[in-house]
Amino acid sequence: MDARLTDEQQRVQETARDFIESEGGIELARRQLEGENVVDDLWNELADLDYTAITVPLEYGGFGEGMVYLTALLEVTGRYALPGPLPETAAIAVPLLTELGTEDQQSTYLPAIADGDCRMSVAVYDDETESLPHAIQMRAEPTGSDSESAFRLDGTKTLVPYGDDVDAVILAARTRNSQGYDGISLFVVDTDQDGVETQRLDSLDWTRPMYELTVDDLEVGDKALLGPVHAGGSALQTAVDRFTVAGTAMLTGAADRAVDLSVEHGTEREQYGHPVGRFQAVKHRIADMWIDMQSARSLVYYAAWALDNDEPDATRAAAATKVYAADRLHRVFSDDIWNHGGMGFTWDHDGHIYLKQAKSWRNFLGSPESNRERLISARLATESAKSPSGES
Amino acid sequence: MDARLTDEQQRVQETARDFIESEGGIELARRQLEGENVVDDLWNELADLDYTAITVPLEYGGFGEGMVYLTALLEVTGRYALPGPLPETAAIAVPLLTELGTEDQQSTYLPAIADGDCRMSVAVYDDETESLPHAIQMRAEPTGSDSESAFRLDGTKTLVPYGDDVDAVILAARTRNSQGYDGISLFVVDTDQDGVETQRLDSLDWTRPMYELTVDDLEVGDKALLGPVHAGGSALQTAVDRFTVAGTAMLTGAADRAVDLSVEHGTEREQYGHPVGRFQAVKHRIADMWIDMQSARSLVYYAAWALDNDEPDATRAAAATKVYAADRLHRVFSDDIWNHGGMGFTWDHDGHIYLKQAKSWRNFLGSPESNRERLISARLATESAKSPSGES
Amino acid sequence: MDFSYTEAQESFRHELRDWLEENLPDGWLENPEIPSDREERNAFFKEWQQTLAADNWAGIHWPEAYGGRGASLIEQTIYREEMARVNAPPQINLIGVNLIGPTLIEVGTEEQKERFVPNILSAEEIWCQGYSEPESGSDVASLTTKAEKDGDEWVINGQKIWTSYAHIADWCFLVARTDSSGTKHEGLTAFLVDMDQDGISTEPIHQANDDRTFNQVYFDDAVTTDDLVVGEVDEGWDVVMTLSAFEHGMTSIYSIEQEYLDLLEYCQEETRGGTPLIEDDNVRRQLADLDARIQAAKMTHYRNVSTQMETGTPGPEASMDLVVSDELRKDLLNFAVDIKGPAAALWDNEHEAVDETSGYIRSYGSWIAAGTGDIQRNIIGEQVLGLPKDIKSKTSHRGE
Amino acid sequence: MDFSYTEAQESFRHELRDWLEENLPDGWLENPEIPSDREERNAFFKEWQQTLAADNWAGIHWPEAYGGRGASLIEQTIYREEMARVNAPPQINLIGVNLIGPTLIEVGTEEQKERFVPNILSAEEIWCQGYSEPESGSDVASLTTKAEKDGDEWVINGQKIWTSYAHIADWCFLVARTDSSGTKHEGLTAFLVDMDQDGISTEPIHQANDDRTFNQVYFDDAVTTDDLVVGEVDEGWDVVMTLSAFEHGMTSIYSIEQEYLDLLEYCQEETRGGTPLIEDDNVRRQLADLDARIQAAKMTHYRNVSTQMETGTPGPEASMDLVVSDELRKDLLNFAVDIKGPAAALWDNEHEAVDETSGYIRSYGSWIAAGTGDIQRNIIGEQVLGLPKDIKSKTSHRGE
Repeated sequence: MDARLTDEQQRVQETARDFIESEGGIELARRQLEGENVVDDLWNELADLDYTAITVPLEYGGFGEGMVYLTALLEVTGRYALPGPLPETAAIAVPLLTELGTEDQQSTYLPAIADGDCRMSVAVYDDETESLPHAIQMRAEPTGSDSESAFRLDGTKTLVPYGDDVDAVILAARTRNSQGYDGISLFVVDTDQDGVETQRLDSLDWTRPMYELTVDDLEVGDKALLGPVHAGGSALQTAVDRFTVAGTAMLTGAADRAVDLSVEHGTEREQYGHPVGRFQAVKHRIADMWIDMQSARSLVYYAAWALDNDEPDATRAAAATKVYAADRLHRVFSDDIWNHGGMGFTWDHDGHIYLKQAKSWRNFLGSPESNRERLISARLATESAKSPSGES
Repeated sequence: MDARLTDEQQRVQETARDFIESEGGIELARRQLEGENVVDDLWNELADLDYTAITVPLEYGGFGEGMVYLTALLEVTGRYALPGPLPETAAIAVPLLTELGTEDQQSTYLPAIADGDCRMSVAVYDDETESLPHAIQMRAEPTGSDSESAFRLDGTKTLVPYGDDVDAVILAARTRNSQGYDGISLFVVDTDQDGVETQRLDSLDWTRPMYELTVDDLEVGDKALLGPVHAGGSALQTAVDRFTVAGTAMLTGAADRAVDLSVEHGTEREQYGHPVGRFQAVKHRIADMWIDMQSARSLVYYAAWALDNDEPDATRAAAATKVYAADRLHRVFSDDIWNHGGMGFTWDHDGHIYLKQAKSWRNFLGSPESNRERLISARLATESAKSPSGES
Repeated sequence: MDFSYTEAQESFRHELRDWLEENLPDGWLENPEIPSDREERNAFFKEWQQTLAADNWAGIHWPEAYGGRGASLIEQTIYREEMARVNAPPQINLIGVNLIGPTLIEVGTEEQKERFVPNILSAEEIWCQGYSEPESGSDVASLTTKAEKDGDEWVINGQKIWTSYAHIADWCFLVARTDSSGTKHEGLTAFLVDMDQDGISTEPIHQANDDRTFNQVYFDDAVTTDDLVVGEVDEGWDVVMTLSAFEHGMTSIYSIEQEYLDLLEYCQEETRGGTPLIEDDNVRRQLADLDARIQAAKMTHYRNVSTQMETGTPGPEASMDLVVSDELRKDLLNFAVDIKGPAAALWDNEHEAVDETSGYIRSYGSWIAAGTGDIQRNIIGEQVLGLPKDIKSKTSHRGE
Repeated sequence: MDFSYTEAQESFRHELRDWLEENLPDGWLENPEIPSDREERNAFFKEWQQTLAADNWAGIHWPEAYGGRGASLIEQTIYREEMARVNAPPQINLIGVNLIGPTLIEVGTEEQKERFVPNILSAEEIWCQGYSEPESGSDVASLTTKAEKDGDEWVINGQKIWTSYAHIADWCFLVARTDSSGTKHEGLTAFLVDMDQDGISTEPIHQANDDRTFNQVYFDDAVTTDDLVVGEVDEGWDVVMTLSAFEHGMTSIYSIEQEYLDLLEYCQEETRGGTPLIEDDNVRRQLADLDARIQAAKMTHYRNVSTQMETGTPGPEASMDLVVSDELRKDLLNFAVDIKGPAAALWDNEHEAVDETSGYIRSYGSWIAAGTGDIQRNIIGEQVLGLPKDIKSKTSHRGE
């Protein structure tokens, strides 16, 4: 057992950090939120550094690594609020394609993703006020003779991250009259085809733009169907677990920097003749920020490893990251703003970037409440599985 | 409008404080928890000071005052964790007798209470793990011809405060097959009669002993029935509201003293060459204790006044006292212990007396959860009552 | 103890309520819309303030002689409550009405009173307040902006920050250092400074909520004159204290309560999975907690007003107001954003009860503007409870 | 990163598990009962420790030469986990096994090692630790108990407090002041002191939970000898630091996790209004929160152990352990009492998952014994994050 990043994983982090800092660090996010689109150029560089290939299987030109490597990287990108659909592509799309894709689908998308030529996102919400799986309402009507070879998609998905910056989306639709996770099928939909249009929404976090994606009576063949018909719900849930851990990893990186910013301020800023970090109110608040950040990191490490190794408690571990982090990392960012006094509330201080990111992420693909329920159900299931097997 | 205690109400507090301090202050509670019974002697003195008569109507030798006067007094008794069934007698029994009692019942009990010759308590729980009204299960079987003139009570009530120190209890039983507040009837049961026995329980808060009270096939006539048959539930709920406010008042007084103890310690105790109250961690914690205590006090003032004046939001105001205070005053007592370091954890420091009292009170006659529900239901009812009447 | 209002107070309430119904901007109650264009917005606010002033509703606590109503504290409480109830537009000359006017009436010269006071309520001259500086933070007394005497003029150099309304203000109530030889509370002087001069420039601060309501103000050989000194030269700290006494009572609890009631309505109307939000256990629980906290804050405010009625100054409970109401608003808006569901990731307020998302970010501003809870807790600990002073407390801060 | 165990580690776990099954007191797994009589209880604990020691399970981290197993940190982790899983009885010579033994092995003289170490694991001699004093609080270095040299003896006068096991201890590891001329960290000396002498008396402290596990110890011309000085005279602070390094890793997270699992079982079995507690929304929510916090603490502990495996010392994350686990246990037990319903007003544990009510009160003791969260947060702020030192920090505290 070694619960830390390996030397190699740490090197991935160092390289990523050096690269992003050489590109301007959080200035990239700032350029994005001022209206520039930095995603295209940035993505090419990420691809040059092989980051887009991390989770792609070896046979498709990737590194065949899993969540452990990916979250190690995402901690660093999160530190700088780096724009781009990296978690969507690497934590959701690639594993889904790897697990469920036909050979044809895999060879179409995976090498392209590894090379940086294909970015992907997710289109699940038909209604931005509802939670999963209720928010999935779009129908995929079978149009072929065997009812599984062709479908017609019609409707508008909302809250599609980077909708206009990606080449394809994983789209969830219902192929049966159902409300739960049953009857959901997943599709890979190229966004550059006729009948697919995107429209920018005004997102809270301007570094991560959100789009509406309209499919207008789009006929898709079985090349688009990802995995078994009607039965995509369970794979979607696992994909959401991966995204949950990926998101917590990014926010942990952001929280790590928020602690650094507060420490720097507490050491340099003087008030009443003393550096403000000398006052216990500030000092202890920063200590608590650090504790929460380290705790979130510990949860991410284990959840990533558990997902990669199909551990029986992987679902619980993934849900725990959001249960723990949703309020606590939000508080870390709030407290960093507090520590900075008036300057904390300015556009120039990076605090608001992290705060908005944390708030946007909170209910996206799973609220803390739904993760609490997922956690405790998973816990009860593993405990009851344990009891009869003779373990006391 | 004047949201403060009147001069007269303040005088009541000063007199009570002087009296209790002259009797040893919290030493009275300490004698009680060491096993002595100080209730008998103390009650006589409380009666001499007319405290037992405060809520008794004028025509029965009392002062005809309500919750405002009573809570002003209870804040002081709570400050010293004063033993005795004062809230049970004055906040529950007297108003119930005044509102529902027959002339016979009133003249039997009320003058005796005013004079200090009768103490009362409440016997509602048949099951100490269940909440109201579910915890009320004892049947009162009609035995008379008209089914309302005589009843047979049989069973054991638990969590009866001061069960062995009182002359009568208000007992809740079911006269119908029901589960909710419907079908509950209230009885006044003298405890010194054959067929009634008490047995001491090991209470968490030793200053307020708890008893089981067994009624063994006891026949009671219509002199015992308090208020309408089957329909005692609503009066019981109002009585519980009064007790809720009375309890918060007592804990507010205790919290006031906990703040004082922490301030004293923070001023006198030195660590690392400074009085500990100089450190912001301690100072701010005490400031927060004070804020919570003052907030609880504000809620008590209004709720007491609203109950006395049958304000439409009286129920909400009463529930709000427990919703606010249950966790926050508990934290005040916890933090006082924390502030005192090792000494805080000793039997000699008064902190544990308050902490145990707060914990005992938390779920007794209404949990914070049930009060949240009561609060929000009441709020929704008053808001929907407002809207159609033309007020915008 | 008596929480009821007298008949006279009730009729004051109804007079105001009737007046509002008649005089609020057209359609305000149905759809309270403020022009988004900056110029138009300022004109809109100015007109609203003139409407208020015309019927003596702009500064009801002012003496009648100056266009007020000499309103009692209870009437002021009723006023705040009613204004919050209809979510009335804010007064653009808020600082002039609440702080500068009362201060001048109390410590200004006759000439200053005659010249300035009449133009405040009607917003003919808009005021800002030059206190904070980039390096002084909440330690106002440590300010370094200098005013040097030159004949009967004073020449001002330095920089102020967090100055609300500076970009539209006609006059500034400025505190500057006129003598650096003593302790930091000594040698300060209060001035009235004409904002319309070359020596003054303002620059809006880009805030976290993408708004720009605060400013930096640069004084570069700006001038004012001897007759515009308020109080005594080098005795400005006394004037600061006089003014800060008027800050009490500017409670936001009524608008918080109104936001809560709007949120309650929203929870009854909005559904999730076909069920109204209000039927969700967790939503109910959190609403109940907020409700209790709001009631506690409101009743504490009442107690405080009652004390002030008797003694002239608010009780120590007043120190609680900022800590409690800022944290309450932040938690309320935080919750309001959370219950939007995934739509919390959007700025738009289609799914909002009021204006949660931007209000939520904005709440960090007022939370910090109040000097942060740390300072309030120091004040409570040291001044109310008498705990030993911090290492810093040889120096000082606002309110000390 | 790898959270799995090697085969050797798994077989270590199974060896221990099998041993426990065979050797735990009769009926322990079904009904873990500890004698309520004090004498009987001590005998029970002593016997248990001897059972452990007989098969080298008492101090597995000790060198094999001294009756340990030279266990790796991972094995120690497995050991703690397994002991918590069966809720094994505590070791009565906990302080000797975890602190005094390892310290003597590291810095004791050969004579001291020979004389004392062999009697520790088997609890033949029970140890206590004389650090805290009534006036020193968490500032251990400010202690004033004096030891004065008299020939080859030392005469000790003073008072210690919060001394666990003092009433049954045979020996005390005492730190006393031997020179008052320097700073407070100078002039301290560590002694081994025979508790069986007239000059020493102990008095139990009556605790808030009505228990008496801590003591005051009075030294009134107590004596010890030159050969029982540990380390150098006047250099006791170094010995204190050596010993305190062994305090790390005494995590309580495994027993907290076990209490949580017991609570989970309770919530599945207990009903309210006919419905199992586990089906209550609020109960589920709170359990989920506790679950996530426990996992976070446990995984942080793993990281910490991993760092220590490599570097020999725990990472800075170790400072978190006390803050996090004490608050976690307090919240867990608080919740466990709350869900008892009105029965929370009773001491009896008929309705309890484990022993919540008294555990809940007791948790305040360990919370405070850890030196309170304030000091841990100072350590994190100053030593881990490098924030400016407090006014006090010219002085010192344990762990500094």
